[in-house]
Amino acid sequence: MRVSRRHFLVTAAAFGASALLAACGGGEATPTPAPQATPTTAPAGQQPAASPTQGAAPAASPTVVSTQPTKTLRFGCAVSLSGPLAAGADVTIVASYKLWQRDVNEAGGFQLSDGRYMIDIIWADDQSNPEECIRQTQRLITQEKVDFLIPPYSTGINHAVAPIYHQNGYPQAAVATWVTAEDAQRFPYFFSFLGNPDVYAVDGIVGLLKYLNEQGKIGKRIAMPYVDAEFALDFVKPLRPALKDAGFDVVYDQGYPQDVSDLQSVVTEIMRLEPDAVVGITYPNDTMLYVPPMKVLGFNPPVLFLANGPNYYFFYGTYGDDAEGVMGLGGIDVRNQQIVDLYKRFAEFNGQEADRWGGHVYYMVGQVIQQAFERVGKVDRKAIGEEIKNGTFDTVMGPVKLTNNVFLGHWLIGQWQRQPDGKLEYVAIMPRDRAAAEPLVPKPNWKS
Amino acid sequence: MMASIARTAALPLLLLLAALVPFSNNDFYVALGVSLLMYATLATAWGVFAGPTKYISLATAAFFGVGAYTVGLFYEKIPMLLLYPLAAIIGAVLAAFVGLTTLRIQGMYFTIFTFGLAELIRQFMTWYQRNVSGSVGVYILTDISARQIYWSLLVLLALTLLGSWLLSRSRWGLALLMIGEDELAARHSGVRTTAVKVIALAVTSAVIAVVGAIVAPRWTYLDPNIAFNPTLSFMRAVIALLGGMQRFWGPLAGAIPLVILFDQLNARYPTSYTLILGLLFMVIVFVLPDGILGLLPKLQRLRAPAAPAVTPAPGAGTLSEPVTPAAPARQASPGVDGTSGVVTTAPATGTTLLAVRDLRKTFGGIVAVDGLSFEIREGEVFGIIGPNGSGKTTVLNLISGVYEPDRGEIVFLGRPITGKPPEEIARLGIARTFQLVRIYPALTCLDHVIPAALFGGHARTLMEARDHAVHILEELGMGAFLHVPAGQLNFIDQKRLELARALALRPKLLLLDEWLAGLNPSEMVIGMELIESLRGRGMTIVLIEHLMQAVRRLCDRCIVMSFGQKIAEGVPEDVLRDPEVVRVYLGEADDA
Amino acid sequence: MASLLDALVTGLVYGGVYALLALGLTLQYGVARILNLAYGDFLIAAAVFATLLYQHYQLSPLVSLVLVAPISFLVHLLVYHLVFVQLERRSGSWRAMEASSILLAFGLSFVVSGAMLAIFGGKLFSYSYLLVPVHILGSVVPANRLLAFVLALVFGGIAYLLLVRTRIGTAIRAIAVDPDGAPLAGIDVRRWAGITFAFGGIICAAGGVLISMFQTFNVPMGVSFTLKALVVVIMGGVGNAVGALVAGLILGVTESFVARYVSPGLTLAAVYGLFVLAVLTMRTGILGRALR
Amino acid sequence: MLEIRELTVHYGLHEALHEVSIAVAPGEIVVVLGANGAGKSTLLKATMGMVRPTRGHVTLDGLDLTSLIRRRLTHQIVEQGLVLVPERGGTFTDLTVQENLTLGAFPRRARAREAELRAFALELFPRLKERLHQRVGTMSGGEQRMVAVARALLSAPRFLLLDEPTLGLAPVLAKQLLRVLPQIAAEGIGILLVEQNAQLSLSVAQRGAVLSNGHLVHAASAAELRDDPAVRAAYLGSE
Repeated sequence: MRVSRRHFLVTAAAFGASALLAACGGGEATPTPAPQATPTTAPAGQQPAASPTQGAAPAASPTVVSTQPTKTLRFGCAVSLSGPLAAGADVTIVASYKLWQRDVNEAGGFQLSDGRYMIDIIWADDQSNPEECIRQTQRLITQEKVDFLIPPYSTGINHAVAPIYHQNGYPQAAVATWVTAEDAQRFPYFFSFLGNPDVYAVDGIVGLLKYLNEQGKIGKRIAMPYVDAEFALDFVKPLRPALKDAGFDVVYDQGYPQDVSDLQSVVTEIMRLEPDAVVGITYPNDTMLYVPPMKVLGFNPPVLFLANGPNYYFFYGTYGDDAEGVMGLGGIDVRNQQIVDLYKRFAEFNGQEADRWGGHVYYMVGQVIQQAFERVGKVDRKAIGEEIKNGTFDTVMGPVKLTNNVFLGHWLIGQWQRQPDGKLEYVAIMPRDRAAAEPLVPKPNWKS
Repeated sequence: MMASIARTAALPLLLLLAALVPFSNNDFYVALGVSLLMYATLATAWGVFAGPTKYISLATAAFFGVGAYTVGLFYEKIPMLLLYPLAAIIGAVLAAFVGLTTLRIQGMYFTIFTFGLAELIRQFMTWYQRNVSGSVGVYILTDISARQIYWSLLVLLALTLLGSWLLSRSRWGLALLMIGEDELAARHSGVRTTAVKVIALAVTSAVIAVVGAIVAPRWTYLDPNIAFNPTLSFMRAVIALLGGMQRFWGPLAGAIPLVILFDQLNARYPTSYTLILGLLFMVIVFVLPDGILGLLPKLQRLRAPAAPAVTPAPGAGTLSEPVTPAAPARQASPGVDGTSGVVTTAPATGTTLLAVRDLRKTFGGIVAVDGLSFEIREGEVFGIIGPNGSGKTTVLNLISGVYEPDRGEIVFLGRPITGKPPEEIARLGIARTFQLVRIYPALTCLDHVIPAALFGGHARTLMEARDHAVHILEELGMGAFLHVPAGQLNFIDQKRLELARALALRPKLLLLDEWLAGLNPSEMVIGMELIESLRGRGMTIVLIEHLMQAVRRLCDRCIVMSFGQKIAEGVPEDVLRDPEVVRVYLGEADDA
Repeated sequence: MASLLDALVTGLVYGGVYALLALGLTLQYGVARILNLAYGDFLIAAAVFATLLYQHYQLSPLVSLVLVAPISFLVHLLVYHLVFVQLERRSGSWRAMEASSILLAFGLSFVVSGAMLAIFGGKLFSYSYLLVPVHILGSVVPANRLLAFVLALVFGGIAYLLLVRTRIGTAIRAIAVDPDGAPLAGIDVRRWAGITFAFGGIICAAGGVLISMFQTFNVPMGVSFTLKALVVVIMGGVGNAVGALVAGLILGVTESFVARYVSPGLTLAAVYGLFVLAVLTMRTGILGRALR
Repeated sequence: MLEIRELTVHYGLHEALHEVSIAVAPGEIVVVLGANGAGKSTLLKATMGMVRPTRGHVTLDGLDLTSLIRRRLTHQIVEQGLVLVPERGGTFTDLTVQENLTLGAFPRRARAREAELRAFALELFPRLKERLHQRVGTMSGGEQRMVAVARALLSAPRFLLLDEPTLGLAPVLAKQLLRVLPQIAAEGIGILLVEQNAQLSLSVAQRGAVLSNGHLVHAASAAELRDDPAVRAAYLGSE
């Protein structure tokens, strides 16, 4: 007994430490990379499009929870409520769909052919782990028998569950992932409403730099630090040649680890190179690490673009007026009253401001789903998938239609700019034809 | 007997039942089964190594990730069936490398170290992959179904369990247990601890890598955060621990209820899941400190027959009935029994068995042994005496290979053994006991002696070693305690057990480090008679003692040490009269 | 040359965070003998506290620092007596409880982070305070990082002086050496180990408040802070305040040099590599096990 | 007067100590003999509240310590003046001799006499004087034992409990150590000594007792015990 306890100690110690590992390994939220190869995941002999559910009941009627006039449609969502991906999932999927659920229910729910249906969402935590998500998704399908699924967060997990969605005949209307042409071919109802990285890199970033260069506002020297994550590398791959083709000179091209804790050394090196534009391909965590050393060292490049990070409201919340002129992905059209209202509602409902890249997109997907349901009139997931694939929907972003399972009508780049009310807002500046404002270049000096 | 048959049959039956799950046609059960099997296999593999050795590795994620990446990088070029062995080999090679560099670190340091190592591998892999291929993620697009993965895992689990079961009955299992209980004592029993540990780690890591390889296609997409997810290292440790790590059934007993519990909790309370889990966990620690199987102490170890109730051992000195030493040991006449492992050469031939020349050893500036030389002749009992801290035990540790001398030479049977590791020296025929008894309270007497018989290189099979061990224990009068856990023995019997373990090596030289210390006078008589009987059979013995009556009675010659140096040498009567010895060691007239 | 000095100075200052992180844990683990796996979660709790006060009441984190220290002290004292002492009572000895205490601390970590997760979810917290350049030896560093560095030195100094120069400090070190033997010297182990644990809690909370000034964080990140601290603690020698300080600063300098002269992509690999190397070569940490 | 009355200790179902009663007067040395496992250490540990007795009482100069013992408040028992030097222990190996002595005077009641007791202890063990700044862990076994006894003395004990102080010591050191005991007793400190070395310990003690399987089977003056044939056979060796 005595000895076994002593040894147990070591064991326990170890185990305890392992516990720590639970969350730490993951790194940051991963909203993306693009697939390449294509064999199908469906078991041989099973028709890709045919799903057990559909086969059995092509027009399965919605779950009727009570005999009272209110009927309920059950949505399931297995998403990262804990673990490293929780930060990203929380402010986007969780917050947006909760708002959407409330709005829909307050407006009387979905109008299907046999009446109105309230929306219920059954949440599950995938703990930022694909295996867990697969199991939770399968539980939602077979045990909870949900009517529809809301896809999870991150490229990795979305791709892990794609075969499950597909085999069970559930359309996967995802946002936080890329969907390639191969994906779309293999999984006909796997959609991405986020766009694709080439468009952001080439039309967005390079387009903006060319535009500014043509106006004579910046020179040709570009510094491109990036975070070692698949999401960032998906941008870097098309960006590097595109910058070269456009005649830009990439003077700094280095990656750093995801869980880096400071960037003063990187910023010092970039400052020494005196670039005209700093184009950081970043995640939220490291985005936040650029401003302090830049401010402290007094380094204020004419263009400061940090990919994924400035779009979060807490960037403004943290740096206040210093955020002015900082660019990143996404952006909103402040002239569009619907969107402005949406963001206001979001903040009131969730007690926090929405992400200025994805906030309206998740809500828009909700609208797309509702319209697809209502057009089909019943829970026929194949028909709904078909409708999402081909239909055109009227949303907060205007008319929405997918191209090869991908929505491309995004605002690509936003910039914190001062609004008439004196506050800053993250306004869309790219693409130029749909932009809400002129880019503010050179970036104003750091305050104080 | 029935119970044992039931236990033996239970597992194959369970596995068979498990194999039928996919026919339920409920994908959720398959998914739950995959999680269950995955964790059960990982926990079992982990338990095979960590259970007996207590080396808690957190590098699971690294091996798992390596296995997964093997599939991710090569599945288009190499047939799937070849990938599993490939993953196993890569995992094993990596583990062997890790083992060779790290296994000398113990306890918490090893644990945190393996964590650091896993992180290092992840960081480096990420950086390398980005520089080589420009991306860190990999798509794995195969047509392997969940059911196939389920069955593959089931087969792997069955193999792992079978391996674990076979191992626990083999010499390797014994060696691992000994390493966990007391690594140094294991080495002195001739166990090549480094090789055993490295191989065990490599094999279990290979299993982990194969789990990674099997599961990878299920995830379709891999990036370092997924493949090297540290949660995995942690989960399987939790499962094995809560199940009861040192028991064969522990990992299974942990995996089945816990995976289901986690799943149900998650399903019911997705937002307060972590909180509830934490509270539950704290309650479990308070209520079930020894794991789930701690509830069933009788299932403790399948391998060992249940220990008989503690019987007060004979030889416990009580006043009412003064003890007469147990007879059998002393009466076994030398050489009568041909199967006896004890060397039976004629006493004191006078040839040099061990020579120590100009030995010196310092510990950070403190000179423990300085310029020491002496020779031990075959068949004699040689005493080393001296004040505490004079370097006696250091000498023993130098001879038995615990330390390497800074200078000087040790020659055994004409061959230099300086700097050889303890296990090699033990195999050459030098056995020892320890100043403070080093036994494994949970293991039976037989389990203590069998490995020495096995690893000393004399017994070829477990049965042979067992017979030999039984024989020696009986000779030492411990025949009644073969299956008694050593922790239940009284002190003199623990000492006897240590001696039996040393003798099982069939040593040519026996080193006894204060073997008589702590015995009361009547026990000491038994002890001294035992030593005399060994000498009677021609065993050469080195004795470190403080008890002058023992030195006088037993030793043919002795040396006296003071501050690391030899200050006297000769027959005990002369040496103990030496004024210098009296001054530094005995103090006044010896009346002890 | 100038850039070499710059790398050194910024590395040292940024290493202050590592040192501060590790100081509290090394006291709790090395001296109070509790491997507090909930360390990072308590740290996050303090950070959230400071952030909310700053965001809602514009309360300076320096004020929060003063507020949070006694609160954290009390909370840790309470946790110690309500959880760990009960376990010791049941186990019968401090040595026997060590194993279970780690499991318990692990559960506690889940409870603390789970409670925060239920309230705040995974959302990110961030604000910026004291982001003012300070010039030292030709290098420029932000004042908030410098504050963390100075605080690490101050706490490290206090811990060192208390432990080595006072009778109670000696008693606390005796508890670290032999908790079961300490009562024989008339030392009330529960009381003093509890106070040491709670003192570690103060440092933990201070670390949380400081980190909140310059780092974006969320609830699930607690574990990674625990782990980072643990790596530094092991490197510096368990229970060794000065060792934790030195190891923390060394890691900071390593990161800074690797980022500047090798590749920023290898900074963390270098940190873990250094750790692995340190453990392999010096099994008792840079300055050894003892509390000197 | 230290009075132990009918002390009984169980480890699980096993009875380690059965209704043992012993009294020690100030300035008296009492030795307890017995085989390994007879319950000698258990007796001392139970008296200090390090293990919880099932039954029995301990009083110190009329003050009942039983409730402190049952709550295992060892440090408060030390504060009352009952001090134990455990087997092979009693020092903090990572600390210096000086620090160990300082800790000896940790109990509040000992602080007033710290300087006096320190001088007394160093007088008894002059060897420690030269080694005040050495780490105890680096010292030899005999020196460590001296530190342990010296440390206990600095706690200003009224009664000192010693658990096998000579275990593993060279004869010269064992004698040195035990011969210090009468000097300590001369200061009015009562000593309860547990020993394996019967001959040596009976030579310094006034009274002795014999424990066997947890039972006190003999109690007599030291001289009587030395002459008792049964004791001789079991504990004094046959030489």
